[in-house]
Amino acid sequence: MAALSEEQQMIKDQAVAWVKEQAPLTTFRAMRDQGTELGFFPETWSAMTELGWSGMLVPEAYGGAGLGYQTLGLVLEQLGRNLVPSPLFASSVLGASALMQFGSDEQKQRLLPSIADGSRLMVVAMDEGPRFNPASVATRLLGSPDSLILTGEKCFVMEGMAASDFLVVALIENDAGDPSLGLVRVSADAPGIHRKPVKTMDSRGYANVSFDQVAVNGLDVLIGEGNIEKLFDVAGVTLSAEMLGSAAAAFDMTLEYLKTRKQFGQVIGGFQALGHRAASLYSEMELTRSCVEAALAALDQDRADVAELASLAKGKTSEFLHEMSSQLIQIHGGIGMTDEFDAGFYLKRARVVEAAFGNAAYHRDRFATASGF
Amino acid sequence: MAALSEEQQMIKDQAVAWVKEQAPLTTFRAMRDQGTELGFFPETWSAMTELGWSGMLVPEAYGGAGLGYQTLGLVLEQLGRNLVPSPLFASSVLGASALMQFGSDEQKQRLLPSIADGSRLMVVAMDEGPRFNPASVATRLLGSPDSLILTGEKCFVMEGMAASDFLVVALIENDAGDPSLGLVRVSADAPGIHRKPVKTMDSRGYANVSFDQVAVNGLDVLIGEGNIEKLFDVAGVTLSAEMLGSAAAAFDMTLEYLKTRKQFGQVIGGFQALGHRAASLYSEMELTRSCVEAALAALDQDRADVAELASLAKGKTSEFLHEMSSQLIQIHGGIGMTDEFDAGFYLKRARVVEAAFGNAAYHRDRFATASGF
Amino acid sequence: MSDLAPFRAEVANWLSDNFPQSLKGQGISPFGGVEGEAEIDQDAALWRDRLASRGWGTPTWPAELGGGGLNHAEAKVLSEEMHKVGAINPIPLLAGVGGTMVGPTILEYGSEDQKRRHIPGICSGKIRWCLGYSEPNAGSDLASLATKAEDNGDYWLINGQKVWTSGADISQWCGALVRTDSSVKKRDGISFLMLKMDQPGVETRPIKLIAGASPFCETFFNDAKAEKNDLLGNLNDGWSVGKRLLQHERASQTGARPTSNKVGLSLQQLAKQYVGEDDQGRLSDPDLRTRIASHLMHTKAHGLTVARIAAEAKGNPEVSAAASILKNSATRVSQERAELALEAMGNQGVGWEGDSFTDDEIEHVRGWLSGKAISIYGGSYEIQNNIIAKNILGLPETTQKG
Amino acid sequence: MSDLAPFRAEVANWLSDNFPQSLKGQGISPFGGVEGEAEIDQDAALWRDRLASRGWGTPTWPAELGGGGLNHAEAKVLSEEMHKVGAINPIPLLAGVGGTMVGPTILEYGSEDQKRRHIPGICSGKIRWCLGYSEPNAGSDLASLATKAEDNGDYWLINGQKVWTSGADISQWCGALVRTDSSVKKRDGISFLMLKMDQPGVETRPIKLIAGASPFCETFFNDAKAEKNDLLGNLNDGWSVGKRLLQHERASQTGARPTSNKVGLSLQQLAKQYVGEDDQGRLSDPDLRTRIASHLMHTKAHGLTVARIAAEAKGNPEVSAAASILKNSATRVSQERAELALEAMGNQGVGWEGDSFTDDEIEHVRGWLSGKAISIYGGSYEIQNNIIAKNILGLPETTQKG
Repeated sequence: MAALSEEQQMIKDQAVAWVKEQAPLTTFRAMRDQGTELGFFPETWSAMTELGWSGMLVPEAYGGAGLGYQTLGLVLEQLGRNLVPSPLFASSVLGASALMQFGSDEQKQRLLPSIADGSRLMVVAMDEGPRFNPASVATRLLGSPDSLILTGEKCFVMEGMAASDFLVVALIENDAGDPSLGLVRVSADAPGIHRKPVKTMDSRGYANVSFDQVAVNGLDVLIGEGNIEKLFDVAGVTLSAEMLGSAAAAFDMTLEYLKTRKQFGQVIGGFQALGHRAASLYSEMELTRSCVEAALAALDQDRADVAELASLAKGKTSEFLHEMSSQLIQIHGGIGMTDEFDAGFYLKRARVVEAAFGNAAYHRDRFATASGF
Repeated sequence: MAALSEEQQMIKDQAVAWVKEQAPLTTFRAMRDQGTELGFFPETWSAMTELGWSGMLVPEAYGGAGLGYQTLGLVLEQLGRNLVPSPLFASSVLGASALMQFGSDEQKQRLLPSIADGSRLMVVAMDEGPRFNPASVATRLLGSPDSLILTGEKCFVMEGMAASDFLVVALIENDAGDPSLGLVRVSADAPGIHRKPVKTMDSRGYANVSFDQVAVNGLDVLIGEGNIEKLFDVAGVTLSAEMLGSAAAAFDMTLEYLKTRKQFGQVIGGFQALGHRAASLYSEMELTRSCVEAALAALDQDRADVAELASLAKGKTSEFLHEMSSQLIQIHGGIGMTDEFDAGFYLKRARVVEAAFGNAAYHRDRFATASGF
Repeated sequence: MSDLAPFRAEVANWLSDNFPQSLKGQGISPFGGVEGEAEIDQDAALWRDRLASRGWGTPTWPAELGGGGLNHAEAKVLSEEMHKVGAINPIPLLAGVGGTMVGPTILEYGSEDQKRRHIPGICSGKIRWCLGYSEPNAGSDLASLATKAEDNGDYWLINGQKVWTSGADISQWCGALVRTDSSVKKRDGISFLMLKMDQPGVETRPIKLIAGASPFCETFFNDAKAEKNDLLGNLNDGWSVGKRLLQHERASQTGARPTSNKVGLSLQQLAKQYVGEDDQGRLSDPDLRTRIASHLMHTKAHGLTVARIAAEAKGNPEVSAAASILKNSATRVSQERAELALEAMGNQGVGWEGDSFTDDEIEHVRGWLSGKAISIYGGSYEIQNNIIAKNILGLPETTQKG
Repeated sequence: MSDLAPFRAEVANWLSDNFPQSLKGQGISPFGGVEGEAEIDQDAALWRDRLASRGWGTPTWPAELGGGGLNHAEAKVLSEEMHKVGAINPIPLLAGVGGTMVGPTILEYGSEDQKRRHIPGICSGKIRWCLGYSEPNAGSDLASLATKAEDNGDYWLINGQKVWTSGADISQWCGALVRTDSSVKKRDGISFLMLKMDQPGVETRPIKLIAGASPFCETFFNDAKAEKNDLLGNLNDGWSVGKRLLQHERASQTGARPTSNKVGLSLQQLAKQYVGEDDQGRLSDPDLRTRIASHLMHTKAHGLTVARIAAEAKGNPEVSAAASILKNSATRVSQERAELALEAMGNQGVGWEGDSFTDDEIEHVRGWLSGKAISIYGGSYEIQNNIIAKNILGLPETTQKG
């Protein structure tokens, strides 16, 4: 980023220090070994809310700090470095953004303050199949204004077990009877909602959630004016910031190993084939960083090219983290294959976030369409 | 190839010796510098016909040697090594194959012997646009059986300036009036035919040819039973054999340079990044060779998987020659950029043959379709 | 070529009399394979012993040592007939690296005494071997190994640590590279020793991998002993012996293996299942379709190359310099396939456990993870490229500076 | 930030008075550029002299030496206003490497006398410079150069051969790296000399390249002479001077250049023209579409990175270690684009000359061919990777064994 403001620098320094001291990979490993259903330690989340991160995006008028996506990105990148699990992304980034984008003032007043203080975990439920496909939503809100019923199945809902509220992407009929995509808030413990944990290789918390004739209050229907794609752009860009952090940590581990591991009488980084590979990876990382930073800035500035930059950022980070996590293992050799070493965590996490909100191929297609061909 | 027969070994040895002694790159360079419209030296062609190469494919009953595609491939590979220009491919391979596949016995009797002795240059005219697209043919043969008229425009016809006859791919109406693709033979000097040389970067002979109300004898219409795609499979596979030869020569030049050029006090092949690149290129060459040999064998055996193997061979050689010719320049550095050195000839030739009869992307698509997805 | 029909009939007859129908199509699981299941049910033991009694578990090995004494053509017939009736040869699975690597090397380098003592056990399927090669500080640079064997007059005394000893915890014997002279150049002071695993000085500890449990162990030697007559090849010539053995390994790895026995769908079928197809039957994701096509073309090219190199060797399964090319190519086939399958499966391709995923889906993920080792073990991708550059292309060695 | 509006108005006024309308949109051809056209028509000469009289051809250089004395913000305004009226700055084109590389290096390393003697000529656009760096046996290993300069008391006597001296045949001066001490380590015996090209001891011979005619020459020095006071920097410190100069070169190459000025279509427009589109406006070849998308994403990423690194340097155009990253990335952008355009054009993308091809088509082919040099000159792709590995990542040097 060109130059950080004093406040941004402070937030970044704080995140660097906190992640290093309070959220080392040993914490993640302990969580994984315990096999908690939540996919994070509640203490971690408490600490993060105390640092004010849960309210970073929420406007001051609704109890947050109103700091914007670029500043948030600084924190997400640090969390990505140590693969810190928490509901920050699902609720305080995506849930909050959805409300800010689609909510009425009444809805914001009612819901944002508790998201900002971390007491409410507002989680967006989107996917209905194995691959990200926002054009294909079968979940529907039906009935008359005073008797609305939500029915559908959502899968792979991030932090779905921890959620207190779901924001469900559904087809909602307008007055003319034409369905369009909108969001419906329901309490996670409402009758008719069933959730089941999904055990993924990144050991985070996901759930498959079914909504079986769930009664919905008319006040909880969010229609807003925006295109729902824009919400997924927010998701893609902010997730990219986290992914960049993971990739950067994987690069640093690899570089360190290249400088210390000796074979054939010299450090292996002195073998030109490996040195050049490191140079290529570093160059690709620099290019990827530029895309992520530009996309975060575009979100803050609500620019017209958000969609293009979001696909660029998510596409590039997906590709780079994929390659970097594979090279992390390859260059570490046998030790990289052992569970005792941390490399596998990055590899496993990489494929999960790659698939979320559109993989590299999805975003190449979208970028091409945006470029008119 | 697993094991050459005695005859094959003899033909191969002869080709190796002839190409080395009689068709060095200096001959090609001289031809290029003179700017001959034909794109080859007639003496070269005479020598090749004396060696019997023009009749290799043609069955003995029609004056040829009836040796098959695998044996022919041994010669084509050697010709490819030194980029030897001649009408062998256009007439004795493609023209002859077209007649063998689509011709009636009368047509074979009348035309094959003169193709086999090299006196007739029978050239297939196929392309009508910049990209290979056999599904799109506008050239038509119209009229009644005793008054047939051919009309259309063909571009980029190989050896089009040297041709004595054209075999024109055209839509021909059957008795029911449905058009299907077939071949129409016309003499190159027939009234209504206009040809114009096309000056390409590989300095070979091509022509754009227009057929303006050309009268056609009913005996010269080839319908046959086969699918015309099979003719393009023959073209793709045999061209692949030649391309493999060009790529192998480019590899050998590169390896030689890696072993002799010194920088920083050692031969540059000792730099691991370049050594590994050479290892990858060599491995890819071995894989490509297997595909070419398998496809040639499939042609000889008229196997059911010819289409699949043809796309494999043309796709793989297109990719490999592309990469190999680029690396030929890159590894030679500045000297590779000079016209005085031969590397540029391979680079220029590579892109021309890559585009002919379907590039790598075309054959990936075709291979996928053949594999049912 | 001699007429193989009588032999074929003999094999068919014998199989019909001796192969227990209960094992038909059972795959390798009744034999434990490398997955560690030690029990062998009754029929499996019966089948193992019947096959071993003919020597057909190691069909081309000398009959007087317990092998089948067949030539390659006959061995091929045997394999075809067994395939026909759904019979699997359990001996190589039960013998660990004994059948694929140590045995062939003993047959080449061993004394008559060593052959008599070790080969029959391998042929019987009752003695499993493991290999002591890599060490924590000697991975790709294997010649740096530090595990030491001292000549104590009556026996060799061994001290040191090995890693990646596959199946060490269930093996009876180990073939180990050990340092027998520290005063000379690294490669010139290494010997190949054979030793018993069941002795007080040997301790094994399984290694958990990123894909979960694994057949690999760390193996510790603390005053472990080996007989004086269990040195394979000459003293301090273990580098040649061990390198030759690795060529057998590479040769056995050159065929691209399917990600798993249980995952029978072709990659394109699998992709269609998760991604869908358009009205012309093409995969709905054209970007992925292109990359799968490219992968399948490489796979086909790899298979054709394996066949071509075998044919060029005229059926003689010599290990050749081309093994490094095929190893890297097989690695690419296998790892690419796993990555493409995962990509196609989307969120269903990131499962670890639990009933939100099918067994096949989880098998894919685990196979993808363990497959990351293919480019590391048995000579890494980089080491194979070094070998190609040096041994095939004649370029200068780039690793030998120390 | 100071108010630039008055300066902007001044520039606009001056341009309206001084920029000949006949040159509007003429591109670089009236000025010859590197293509070798020596004639400059009257208006072009007039424009050159008017611009030089304000020093605005080299806007940030000191006014007392013939530059414009502007700060970077003002220079940006000047460039914007010139762009508005379609005016091109001919001075860097006319001065060859004088404006982009030699000049900035003289301003850093030169004595006051050297600045006074050389800078004004560059600012005037009347003195063109070339560079004598590479030699037949010193390409990537530049430090091996053998061209020798001997101190003859009154002058330097130069003997040897250079290659790839761009524009040597039309330049008045040359900046050359020469060996001044053969007894020390290669890099420690090199000096940077400036010498006149128009003298009996200098002979140039143009090099024809694979793309056709070229601006490059072989340059032979046979007892050529240089003034004693034309040594730039210290004796035997030419390696530092020359390296610094190359950083200026790299910095000037980091922006991805279009394949040609004449080829204005975007890659996706061009591809559509040749390949066609489906009913949803997508390129008809989905395989090519995917690769063009990937390329355009890389192109965008490259542009964003150039901007980011500039912003991080706070607008100060320092040459940074990132230059090697950007050089390789720009190379990829440029070479990939050329290859993709050729592929899209099919048979129309293989033309050499004649009216079967449009000028644009032939321009694409020639540009593609000359573009192969981008990864070779100015520090090859491999050398840039060496620099990144060593200078940015701190890995050991891999080339310095000799």
